[in-house]
Amino acid sequence: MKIIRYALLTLGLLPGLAFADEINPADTAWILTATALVLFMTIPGLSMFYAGLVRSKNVLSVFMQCFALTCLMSLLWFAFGYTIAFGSEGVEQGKWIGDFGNMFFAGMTMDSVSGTIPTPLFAVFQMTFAIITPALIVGGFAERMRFSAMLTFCSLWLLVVYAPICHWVWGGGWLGQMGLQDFAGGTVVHITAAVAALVAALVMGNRKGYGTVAMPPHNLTMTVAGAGMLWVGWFGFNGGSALAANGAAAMALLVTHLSASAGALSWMMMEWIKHGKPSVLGIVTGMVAGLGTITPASGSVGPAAAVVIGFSAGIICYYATNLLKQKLKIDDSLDVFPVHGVGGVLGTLLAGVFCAPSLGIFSGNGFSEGISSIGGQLSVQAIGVAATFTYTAVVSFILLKIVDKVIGLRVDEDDETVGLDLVLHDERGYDL
Amino acid sequence: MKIIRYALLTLGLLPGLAFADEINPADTAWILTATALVLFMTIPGLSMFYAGLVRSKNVLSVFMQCFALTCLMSLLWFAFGYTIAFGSEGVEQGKWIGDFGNMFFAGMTMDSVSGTIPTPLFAVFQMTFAIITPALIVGGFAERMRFSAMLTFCSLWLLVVYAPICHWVWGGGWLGQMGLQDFAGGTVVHITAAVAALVAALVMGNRKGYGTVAMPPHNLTMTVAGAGMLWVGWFGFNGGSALAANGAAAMALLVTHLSASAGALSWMMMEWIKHGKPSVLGIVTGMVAGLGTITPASGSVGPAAAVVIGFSAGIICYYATNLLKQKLKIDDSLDVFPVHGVGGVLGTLLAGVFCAPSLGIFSGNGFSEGISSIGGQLSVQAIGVAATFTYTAVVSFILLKIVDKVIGLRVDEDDETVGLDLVLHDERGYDL
Amino acid sequence: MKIIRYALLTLGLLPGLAFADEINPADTAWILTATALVLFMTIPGLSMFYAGLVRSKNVLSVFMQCFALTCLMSLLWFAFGYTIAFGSEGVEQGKWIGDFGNMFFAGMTMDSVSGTIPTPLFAVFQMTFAIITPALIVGGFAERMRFSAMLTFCSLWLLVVYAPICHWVWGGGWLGQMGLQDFAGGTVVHITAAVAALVAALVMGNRKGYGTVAMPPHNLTMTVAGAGMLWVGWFGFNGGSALAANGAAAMALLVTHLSASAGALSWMMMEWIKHGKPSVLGIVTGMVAGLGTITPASGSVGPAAAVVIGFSAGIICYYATNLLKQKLKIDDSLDVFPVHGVGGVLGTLLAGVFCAPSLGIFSGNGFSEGISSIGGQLSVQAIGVAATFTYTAVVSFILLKIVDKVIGLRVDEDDETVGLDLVLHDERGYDL
Amino acid sequence: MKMITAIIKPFKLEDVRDALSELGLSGMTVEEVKGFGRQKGHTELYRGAEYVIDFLPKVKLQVAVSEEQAEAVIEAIIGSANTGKIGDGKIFVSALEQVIRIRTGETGTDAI
Amino acid sequence: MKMITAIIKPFKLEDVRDALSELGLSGMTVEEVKGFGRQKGHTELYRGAEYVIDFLPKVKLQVAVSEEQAEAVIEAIIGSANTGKIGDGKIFVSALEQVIRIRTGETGTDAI
Amino acid sequence: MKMITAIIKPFKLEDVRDALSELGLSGMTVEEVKGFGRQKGHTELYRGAEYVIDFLPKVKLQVAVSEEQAEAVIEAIIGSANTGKIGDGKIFVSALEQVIRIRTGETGTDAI
Ligand SMILES: Nc1ncnc2c1ncn2[C@@H]1O[C@H](COP(=O)(O)OP(=O)(O)O)[C@@H](O)[C@H]1O
Ligand SMILES: Nc1ncnc2c1ncn2[C@@H]1O[C@H](COP(=O)(O)OP(=O)(O)O)[C@@H](O)[C@H]1O
Ligand SMILES: Nc1ncnc2c1ncn2[C@@H]1O[C@H](COP(=O)(O)OP(=O)(O)O)[C@@H](O)[C@H]1O
Repeated sequence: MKIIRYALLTLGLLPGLAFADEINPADTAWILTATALVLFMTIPGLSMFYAGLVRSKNVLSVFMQCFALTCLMSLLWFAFGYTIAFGSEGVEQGKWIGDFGNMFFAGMTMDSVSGTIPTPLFAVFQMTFAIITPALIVGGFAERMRFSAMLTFCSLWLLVVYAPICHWVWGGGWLGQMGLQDFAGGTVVHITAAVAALVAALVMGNRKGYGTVAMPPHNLTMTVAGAGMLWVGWFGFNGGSALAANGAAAMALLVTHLSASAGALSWMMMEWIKHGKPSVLGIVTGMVAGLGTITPASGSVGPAAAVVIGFSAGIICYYATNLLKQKLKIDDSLDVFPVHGVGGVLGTLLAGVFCAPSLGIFSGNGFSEGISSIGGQLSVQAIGVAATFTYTAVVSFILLKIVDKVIGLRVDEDDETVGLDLVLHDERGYDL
Repeated sequence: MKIIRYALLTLGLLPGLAFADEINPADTAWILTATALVLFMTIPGLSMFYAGLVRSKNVLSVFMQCFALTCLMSLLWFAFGYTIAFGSEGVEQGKWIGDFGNMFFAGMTMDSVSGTIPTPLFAVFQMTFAIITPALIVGGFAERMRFSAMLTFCSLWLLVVYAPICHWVWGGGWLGQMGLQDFAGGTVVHITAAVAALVAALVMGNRKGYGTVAMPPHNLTMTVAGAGMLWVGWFGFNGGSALAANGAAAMALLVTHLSASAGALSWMMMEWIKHGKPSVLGIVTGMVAGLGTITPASGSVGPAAAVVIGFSAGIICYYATNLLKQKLKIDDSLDVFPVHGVGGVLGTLLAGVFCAPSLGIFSGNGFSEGISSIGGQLSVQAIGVAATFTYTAVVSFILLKIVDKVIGLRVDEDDETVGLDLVLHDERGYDL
Repeated sequence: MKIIRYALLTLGLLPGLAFADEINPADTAWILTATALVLFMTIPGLSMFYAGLVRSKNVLSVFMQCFALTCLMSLLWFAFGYTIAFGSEGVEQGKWIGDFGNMFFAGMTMDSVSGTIPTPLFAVFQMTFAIITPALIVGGFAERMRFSAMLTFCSLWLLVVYAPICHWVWGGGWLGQMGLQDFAGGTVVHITAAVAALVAALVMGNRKGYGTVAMPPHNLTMTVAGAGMLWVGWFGFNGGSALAANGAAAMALLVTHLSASAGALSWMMMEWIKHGKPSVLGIVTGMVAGLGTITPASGSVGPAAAVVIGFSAGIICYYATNLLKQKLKIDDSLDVFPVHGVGGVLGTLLAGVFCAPSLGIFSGNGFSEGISSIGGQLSVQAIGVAATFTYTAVVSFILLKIVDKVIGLRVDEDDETVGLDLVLHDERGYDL
Repeated sequence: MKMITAIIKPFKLEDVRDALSELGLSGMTVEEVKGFGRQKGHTELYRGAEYVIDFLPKVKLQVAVSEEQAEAVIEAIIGSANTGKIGDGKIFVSALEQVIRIRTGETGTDAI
Repeated sequence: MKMITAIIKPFKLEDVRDALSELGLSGMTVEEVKGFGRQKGHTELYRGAEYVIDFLPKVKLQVAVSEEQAEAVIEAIIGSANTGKIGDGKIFVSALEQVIRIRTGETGTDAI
Repeated sequence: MKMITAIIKPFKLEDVRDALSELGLSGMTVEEVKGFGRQKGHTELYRGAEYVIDFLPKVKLQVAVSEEQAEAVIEAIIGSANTGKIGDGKIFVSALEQVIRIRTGETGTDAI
């Protein structure tokens, strides 16, 4: 099925050309559900996961950022994003961006079909991906960014970074054509978001007092509840990326679950060894690492490989987090880059290994069309990683600089001390 | 599909007469899911949304009200409500109420079929609507109503207000026959609940200290988490109302999402303009306004119209809230009427406009059978609004007066000061 | 369908022998969803439900236990558990345990089929059951167990208690063959977990200060939010146990909902009568009792019987809880045994009564093959209860004693005073 | 100077503050405390475990005043915090040797 | 009159309260505070960021007593709050010039 | 002995603690309080209901010191808590008749 999907992409058939004029109700039922699950990942999932990690005085600002992004990205996707990424029916899709025939979903009716599901469903399912990707970036600039600057940056970013890259990989563009295996968004989602977060952290600078003042999470119960929601929602993210209710969806869900479990446990193990005690924040962070890492590979690999992928994700992302924080002293406040970025790179590469059909119990679902060796697939995967990483880094940097000039990225020092909730939103999170 | 559905209703076929004797497993799969999603809206969704808005001393009372209503309304629906609303198979349904053949689900087996899904599934899906509607009313009388009075009032209300109106619109009754387009409950759910909440607020009077003492929400993180759950669950509410996994469900889900986004952003915009800062509570309230308003229209309109509907919902409900609170000084404590009531009216009317098939990009899915102009459809919609509004207002008022005489609606002043959690339930929400 | 399922089990066909070589996409869609729902029950559902009930200083330890179990049980299920319970395709399943052909899911590909769904899906759906069962035990030893001891005990327990019993009932083993009706886990899940919790509570002893120091729940809002999630997730648990999107799933969902409602209300009623006030904790506990009790019966009974089952569950579990706490003074800290254990026994027995096809409105779906009377069915049910109860009690006791010798079950007194969050995990739940 | 410390019922805080404002006193420091005393607490019930909770939420209010103001402040607090029911609370008066305003370094009554 | 203020370990509150009750003292006011002192705090680790948390949760208990009772109360607190381990806390004694019961206006030891 | 009580801005706590440590003082007790004073509060808006919140979060810090240390401690607090903006807070000094260390029973300056 994944193979069918890649084939479709390669042929620029999805959804450019509907290859069936009838929907499959069962596939529709599952993607309706998956759409709900992916939205659930962002609100309340991710917003709780993130909000619990900041200080009490900024808790609402994080919720506000995630929530406002959910709304604004949706309307932008509707207006321009979708058509940039996927274009419109019956139009041959180019290498770089989609045609503009579906602005404001103009060409879409209740009866339009994409693959085996209604086009409006495909559009809203993809919309939930266009929501969570910018929302992930929030972790990089938490506790110090101006709300208006945040909205502006993310809006531009959706249209000039996310949507084109989405086209490259899933919309019939050059990376998909080349045979890049990225089932659910290692490049499109995790690398783009994480690189943007890192660049934002560098451009904006560290939070006031970072490294000297303690900034412990204000509510880990919220974070761990959100983590559970992320895990559950991820079933829709990866399982739904099969775009059908079939064995591929089932296998994607299974490998997703196993990788999450393995990532959580290996991170826990690292803390136990290095620090003497395992922590709740550690185990859920390992889970996210496992999930992010399996994402690109979830259509390519089998269960035993998923355990290996998750396990290595937990360890590698653990070291990456410590490196960034302790050595490089970069205030990527909620560790978006070491978890999602490193995980996204790792998973995209490992997909190229474990898709191989002849690794015994570690075998996967095969190479992309025209590729016949791990080396061959790996080099395509590496190109995918390099291209999305570089493009995102450069363009995000430019956008941030522009927004900084025009609006100003950061609140002033005193406001940062008081906290964003009161300063930007005239509200407090708790009045218990 | 919506048209099919209205046709079925018009013919009194749904579920009075099963028109197919075989279930469609894909439709079944989706409605099983949708049922879970709609329950999720009430518990934990709405209960968290509401509970975060009250003062800490009443937080559990709100949870308790939502939870107890969930249970009690379910049993009443099982015993009488369902049959009042939908009657039983093979019986011609009357204009006003259903026949009593399905009391205690007597005529229902595993093999009964309604439309393309099992009858038990149709019954429990509808049950979740019969749960959330009374639960919405809780916002009107929060922080001061006696628990026993609340249970009594809502029980009576379910049977004499909700169930009959449900029959009028969805059970083969007069409004459905007339061609009222109310896909998921603008009249049946939102207008009835909101009018009841307003009447309850007026009959019971304001909370002690209202207008002089500050009554800020005690936990906005809980409210915004609940808001996210409401949004996700609403996909089941509106998408599930297609009663099938098809293009209509997909389009309903898409327009629901767009309207929520637009409503949230326009409310945020209003606050930013009028107050200088956008708030988390504002954006989530706008979301609810957008969702409530699209509800009746979600089977009638296309994506561009949904954005218009959502956008106007955010603005109009914003003004309505300020009017009620600042000018009229009515303590509809959690703003049920200005959000759900005004939104429900607005959406029901706009459904009559944007269902029109010839509005270019704003076109919808067509008028009801026998209607051929916006004017014609609008007058049916207006009758639907007026009838459900008036009936609910009058009967709710009478019920409240009766319950007040027999049990007493309000706790006494000292108890209100101490808080309902301790006084009514011998518990405290937090002991951190 | 249930009958088909029991037949399949009896014949050792599920999933030992695939009886169809094609998947049903609609069934697949529903079980994909159900899998997400059951995971949702544990994280965040159960973990929040439990975590809210302990004292603030132990809140994270409970989350940590539930989360780590989720991960570790998944990997163990993948490695050994699944094959112990269900064996591998094409192998005749024995009475006691499955064959070892599916270790590390070795024999499983994207195209494997079990019944009408992909085998990987069946495996991960069952995995979520293997997660929640040990997680339920956490309530028995909360606030005092060492984390390492907990992981060790639960790992052993999964493999030597849960997996074999799962085989007996669902994997083609002797209890299934005998005709035991346990649709979703009255014996397999609730009795095993609850008995283990009780034994653990007895072996470990009461919490320091139990009975003299007040140990009220630290955050009932968390508990009631988690309760709502449990209810919603339970639709996947029981409804998904039909393994298909059909009338049986629909009926299972409906009876589950009704029993939860009735159980909640009858517990509330008991408190109202005995204590003068109903409580939030009471109503949600009654809900869990209603859900646990209907679980084994959810494929056997009709709606009216479900109300009776739920109603009696609320009352009987209420008395059981008081007995354990007030008379026997056993510190089964979160009342796992009186709710899940008593409920599991009750439900398994009542399934044997209300499956009877000739009880008028209380009729169910019939006896198991070869059984023709309530007496006959009841004796099979009683054997199922007795066998799983006794086996679990004995083996859990032995395992606990071993772990106590090797690792030590309890933290020391001072650490218990400080709280497990700081002592075991170097974290605090709240820093508001 | 005197430090006047009052333990009052939480919902009376607004009234007391207003009463003190009328005296021209705008500065004070407030804490949430738990009070034990003659006023009875309440019972909480959690699944059959009944706990008698003796402590009651109270508000502790501290105002530094000059000697001359002390009497009036005490009167104002009594007048505004009194409900006539048990548990209305207490006022404690103690001597203050020095008051300093951190911002300016002013001392004594100037600093209040 | 004296105001006796004790900083104690939180889990000792029940014992201290019981000890005071035995002296016939039922009134007191309690707050949650954070203590810094010789007792070492703990380390918290959040994704590689290690924080040393020096403050410790303590309970502050205040009892107004008559001169005569003071000594006994101090003894009772020492007796019941002592664990012999570092961090058991302190007792501070200061003079109270006046005590007033808000409900009745009673003053002095009658008001305690 | 003196009890020195300072009401300061919460984010200044670290600085003050460091300043006191430099004087060799490691013990103190800290509470979260709400302050009313000249410093203006803020407005909160909830769905059209605007509330003016006058109280501000402050930290109350108490240190028992010997007579000799008092002056230095006061200086240290002023030096470290001062931002020059309104709302920096106050220091209150009062007499302490006795201090007792619960663990050892030591009294007076030995107990501090
Ligand atoms: N001896 C005392 N020392 C300190 N605080 C006290 C004392 N007695 C009472 N209080 C405080 O005053 C509050 C009210 O006292 P209580 O005896 O309940 O009623 P009343 O103020 O009417 O005498 C208590 O809750 C407690 O906070
Ligand atoms: N000089 C002081 N002023 C005010 N409070 C103090 C002082 N020294 C200690 N404390 C309080 O007493 C508590 C216990 O002190 P610590 O030095 O840890 O142990 P010990 O009581 O055994 O001497 C501290 O946590 C703090 O709350
Ligand atoms: N008379 C007083 N009694 C007790 N506390 C006071 C008094 N006046 C001010 N405070 C406390 O000091 C804090 C700062 O006072 P404020 O008047 O805002 O500024 P400043 O300290 O610059 O004079 C207040 O928030 C309050 O906590």
